[in-house]
Amino acid sequence: MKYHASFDGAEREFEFDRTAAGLVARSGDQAFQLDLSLVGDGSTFSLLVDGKSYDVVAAVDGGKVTLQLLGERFVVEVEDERERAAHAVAGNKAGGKRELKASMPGIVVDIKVAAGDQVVEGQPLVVLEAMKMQNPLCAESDGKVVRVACEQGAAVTAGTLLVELE
Amino acid sequence: MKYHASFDGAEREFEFDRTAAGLVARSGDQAFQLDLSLVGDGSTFSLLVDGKSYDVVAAVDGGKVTLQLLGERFVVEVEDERERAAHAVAGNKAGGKRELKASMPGIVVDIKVAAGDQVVEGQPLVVLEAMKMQNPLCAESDGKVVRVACEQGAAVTAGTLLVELE
Amino acid sequence: MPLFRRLLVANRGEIALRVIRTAQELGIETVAIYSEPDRHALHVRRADYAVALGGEAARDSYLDADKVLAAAESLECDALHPGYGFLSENAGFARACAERGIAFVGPPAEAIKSMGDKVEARRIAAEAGVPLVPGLQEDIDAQRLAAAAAEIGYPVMLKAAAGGGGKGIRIVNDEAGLLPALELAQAEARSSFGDDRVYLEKFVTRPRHVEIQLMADQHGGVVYYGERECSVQRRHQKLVEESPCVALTPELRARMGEAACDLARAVDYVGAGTVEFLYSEGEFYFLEMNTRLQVEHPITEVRFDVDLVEEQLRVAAGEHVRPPQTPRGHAIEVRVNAEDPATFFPSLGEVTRLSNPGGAGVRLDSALHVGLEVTPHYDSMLAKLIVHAADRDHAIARCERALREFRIVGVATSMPVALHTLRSEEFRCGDYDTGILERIDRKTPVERHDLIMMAAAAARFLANERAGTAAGFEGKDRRQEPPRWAMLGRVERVGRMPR
Amino acid sequence: MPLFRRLLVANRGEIALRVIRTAQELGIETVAIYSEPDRHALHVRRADYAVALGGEAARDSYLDADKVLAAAESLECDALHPGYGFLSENAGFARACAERGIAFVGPPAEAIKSMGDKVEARRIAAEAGVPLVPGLQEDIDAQRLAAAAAEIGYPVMLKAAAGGGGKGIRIVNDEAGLLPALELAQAEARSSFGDDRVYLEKFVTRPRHVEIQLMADQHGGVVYYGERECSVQRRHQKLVEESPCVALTPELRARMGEAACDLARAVDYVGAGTVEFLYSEGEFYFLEMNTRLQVEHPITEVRFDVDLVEEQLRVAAGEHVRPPQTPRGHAIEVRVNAEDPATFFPSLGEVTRLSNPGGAGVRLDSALHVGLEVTPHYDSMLAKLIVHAADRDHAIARCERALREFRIVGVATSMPVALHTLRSEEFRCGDYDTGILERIDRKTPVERHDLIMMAAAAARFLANERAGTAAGFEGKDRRQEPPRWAMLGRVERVGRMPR
Repeated sequence: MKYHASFDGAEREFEFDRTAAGLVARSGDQAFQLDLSLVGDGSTFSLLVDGKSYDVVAAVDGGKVTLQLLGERFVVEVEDERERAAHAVAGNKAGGKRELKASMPGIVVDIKVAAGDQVVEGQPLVVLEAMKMQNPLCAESDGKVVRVACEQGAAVTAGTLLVELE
Repeated sequence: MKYHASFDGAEREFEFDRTAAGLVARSGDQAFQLDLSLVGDGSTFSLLVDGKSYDVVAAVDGGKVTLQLLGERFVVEVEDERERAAHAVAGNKAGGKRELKASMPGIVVDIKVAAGDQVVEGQPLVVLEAMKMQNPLCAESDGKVVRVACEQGAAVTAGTLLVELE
Repeated sequence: MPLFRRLLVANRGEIALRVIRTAQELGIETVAIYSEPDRHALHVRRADYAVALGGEAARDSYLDADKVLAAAESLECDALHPGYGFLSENAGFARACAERGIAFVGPPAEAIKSMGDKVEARRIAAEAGVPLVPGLQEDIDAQRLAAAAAEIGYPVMLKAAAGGGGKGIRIVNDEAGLLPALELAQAEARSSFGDDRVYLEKFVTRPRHVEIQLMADQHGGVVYYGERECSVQRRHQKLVEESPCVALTPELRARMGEAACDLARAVDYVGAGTVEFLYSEGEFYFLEMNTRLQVEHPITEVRFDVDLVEEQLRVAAGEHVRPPQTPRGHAIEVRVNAEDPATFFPSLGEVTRLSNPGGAGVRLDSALHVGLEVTPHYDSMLAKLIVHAADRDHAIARCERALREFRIVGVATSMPVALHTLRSEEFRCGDYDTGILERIDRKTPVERHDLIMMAAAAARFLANERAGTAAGFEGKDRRQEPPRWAMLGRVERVGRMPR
Repeated sequence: MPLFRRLLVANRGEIALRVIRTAQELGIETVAIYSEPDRHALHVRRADYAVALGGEAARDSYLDADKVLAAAESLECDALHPGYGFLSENAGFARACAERGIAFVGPPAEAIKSMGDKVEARRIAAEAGVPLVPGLQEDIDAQRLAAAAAEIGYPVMLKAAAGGGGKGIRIVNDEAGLLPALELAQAEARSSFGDDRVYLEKFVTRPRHVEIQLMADQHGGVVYYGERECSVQRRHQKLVEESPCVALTPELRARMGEAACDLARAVDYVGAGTVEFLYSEGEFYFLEMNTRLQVEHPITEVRFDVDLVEEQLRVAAGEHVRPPQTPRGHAIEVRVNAEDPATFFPSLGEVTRLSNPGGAGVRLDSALHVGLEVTPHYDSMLAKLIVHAADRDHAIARCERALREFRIVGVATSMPVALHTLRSEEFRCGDYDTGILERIDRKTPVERHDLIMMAAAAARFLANERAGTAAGFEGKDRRQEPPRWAMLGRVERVGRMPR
């Protein structure tokens, strides 16, 4: 099984082989000698790559892998061959409407756009207050506001539709 | 359901009632107002008794409850009504042969008795070495050695029969 | 004889636990209070007594003075520690405690009130001879403004009196720009706030946030325990603090410390307090006084070998302050907040695994436990990591090491941001200011990409192996454990064969 | 420039992690070695590199000098830290390191050899003027014996030269008993050991075990860091250590320290070493010298604000010793062993939950992690809890507090024994000796019975509620979680609704 990983604009494909000499990871024309072992706590594994040691905490949620590694946190998309094939087909059908949803429970303290506005990627659309902090929610790409689905002062739960875009 | 607890020679019976005012524990003519709540880690519960707070780690293995409480460790036998009734019947049938088994994996470094010996409670029968320590295994009650089932120098696993008594 | 018989700890989270620990060590009984979501919280489980307040939001629980006072009275507490936040700087609450004969472990109500009013605080500070940011607050006209600006020296700032949060501020670099800027600032202030009053203040370049920790007793004694540097901030939220501040000379430190003590004496202060200063280019200016224990107090404790909560309790019980010991080494604190380190959004969820840092020079003040639900009701701070070492370089290295060891699974945390700060050249060289966090490069270096993606692919590979029945299966499948283990934790196996 | 480029840590468990931590803080790359059961061990996961040794038992892994040296050479290590135990006091191994150009972080082979031979060590100590337990070792006859006993003072002991472990010892209270006892002792020694040689030694009443920590450099410099009191022992296994020792005066402490340094100089010692003494009634007597880091070294570190592993690395790299700082406060260490606190049997199993102690003045040196399998292959020590406070009373209270906080689920530990010790009147007053553990009452007070039994009954009540579908169900049933969580830990939920 091949795994296709993408992170921060970079992409790699990995294939793992358990051989008599141990586990080998191949990526392009590179090969790494691995020793991979789950710790009994169920969320940590020890990774030895050509003798270098890494203590990895991983949470796998479908194709999204969240890592804790070297004190940092990385979210990496990883698809296996089958998922990649399935997504390639589905991807061609996508496009059109997009939605801004509340990424956390909170109170809508400011709405910065109205229906019909043109917005650019990164532009703040709604400000949500949670845990004493004001959190601007921004457009993920350029587009046009179709509908504002929330009111100022409203308490919303995570996942509530706030703004429809196209 | 009533629970019969015994510890260190003492015995108590407890009955728990969930009422509108909360949980009440009754023992003899005493009643305690309890607030009992499992922590999400699955092994700890918070116990409030008439406002006093206790942080309890408990492991329940059948009728044996091992507690960590106030920095100490207590092993308490707790039977519910049904178990108590069942054991009362079974108890009448007990008696006869007894066995000394290895309580841990280790090496038999000394055998202190031979077949036919009379032994008294607490008398060391076999010495087992484990983790650099010599651990004497003692008779649980007075009796007579029927058979020594192990050899000096033998490596044994936990549960291996060492001495048969009657 | 303990200092008090029974102490109500009017707070939650790490600071409640912090206070409980010292109180118990001093033989003082502790009473926790808790809101509904906090039934399992560590401060409830570790206190000797616990009283339910009901309610979820802070205003229905920890901020409800009547409920808190009722709890203190019902358990006959003779003292109350407010921690920080919540009711800690509420003068009325301090007075209510005193009226009920409960020793409030904090300053007298009058001192809280004086320092809580920012205008009043500035006035008292000025009278006490504490330096303020030079400026002209009143009777602004063009001539007076020009004279004042010339005296202060450019650049200067024009600020809207009714403003706040950075709005209505104009920076002026020379005299030619002054009058045009005044007109614009007044117009802006009028349209923004309906109030065209503006004032002049020196533009403090590259300011550092430096604060003095002091302790005062009921007999007029005041001591201070050096300073803390708190310039690593995001939206006025401190993230990394250190002590000492590398910018101070012993002479400056002494002047700041004396100024802080003078201010405390001016308001008949009692207890622990912190005087915050802006520091820039050899000068310091009074910002405000916090009339309570500060979140970052432990970096002072580890350097001075002092337990500030113990000192608080001692002076609350009428004892004299004790002279601080000579400080040793360098200390750093990292606040661990439940937030996504990339977006800074709050991260909610349940803590499912926890692996604490340890070893030499590492202290963890935390109320984290497996099973903790991080909810939006309260502050997002989960823990404070404090390190202490012989010098600053070693403290930085130790802090990095401890951050790598500290693993929290279930919620994202701000720890990676702290790590980036510690690794930045600006922080390492020590010449930084309150803008440092915005300047730090937090991009992942390209040479790490291979490792990161391989580790992620390996995680999916392992998960797939684990899910299937493939050969080469590693680790143990918890789902196949005998159900009796699942009852209430695993039984301790004494002397059985390890599986 | 770091002191070394790459350090092989030739050990496992907490001490391997201890060394790795300091090395990383000093910018030295670390290499772990591991046996088969230790594949997941923290020292493997935290080191920069890891090399498999294969084997399970110590002799097939950590004690196999050839394997360890091969690992060091394969990764081109320029230094090796042996920790304690295993190969740390093996003179041949130290020599083999030196021959390969690997700096052995410990004394020269000759010093290890001299101090490892107990007869030779006594001889060198006597020559160096270090007090020994007074006695008569050679040329025993009735007359010489009587003269020697009179000089030493009664009571005295007659010991079989070939004896050990307390066998063949007779105590004599006065001169009248001496000759009859000699005859009996000789007869006993002959029948027990086939060797009738006996020797005379002073009977040291109520002995305390007190030891001096020293550090020596390659240039003849030797410093010492006060003493540690290690009298809380069971079968010569230390359980609770403290520093300072309450029995010593400053004058005695200085004499012991100087004696220890004299011994170090006599064998051209380099590195960290500990000289153990018996102390009784104002006198101290040389026992032995341990030529390595001691398990209990952290209580010295927290008082002297020193990192002894750093100092070891410095002197191994050729630096001079640095003068110790003035010690502060009081420190206590508790060893946490995997053993049943009632029977002292080893407790094996898997650590399934862990809750670490924290807060002010608490240090944990441990290689514990959830999922750790405690096996019979190695030492049973799981962790060391170290506390530091301003004075002894506060340190005892802090240690009790931390012991209550520290929760290990899956294996039984010796922590309750330490807690009983700390609570005992004998320990609290400070007037104790090496017999203290046998005298301590570890019975559960009757007034606790109700609480203990109620908590146990409540645990079964909760387990029953949880197992059934009864109303009033509390807590969450992990078995009903969606299976995807179970894959590799729970997903961090950023900004989702808490359940």
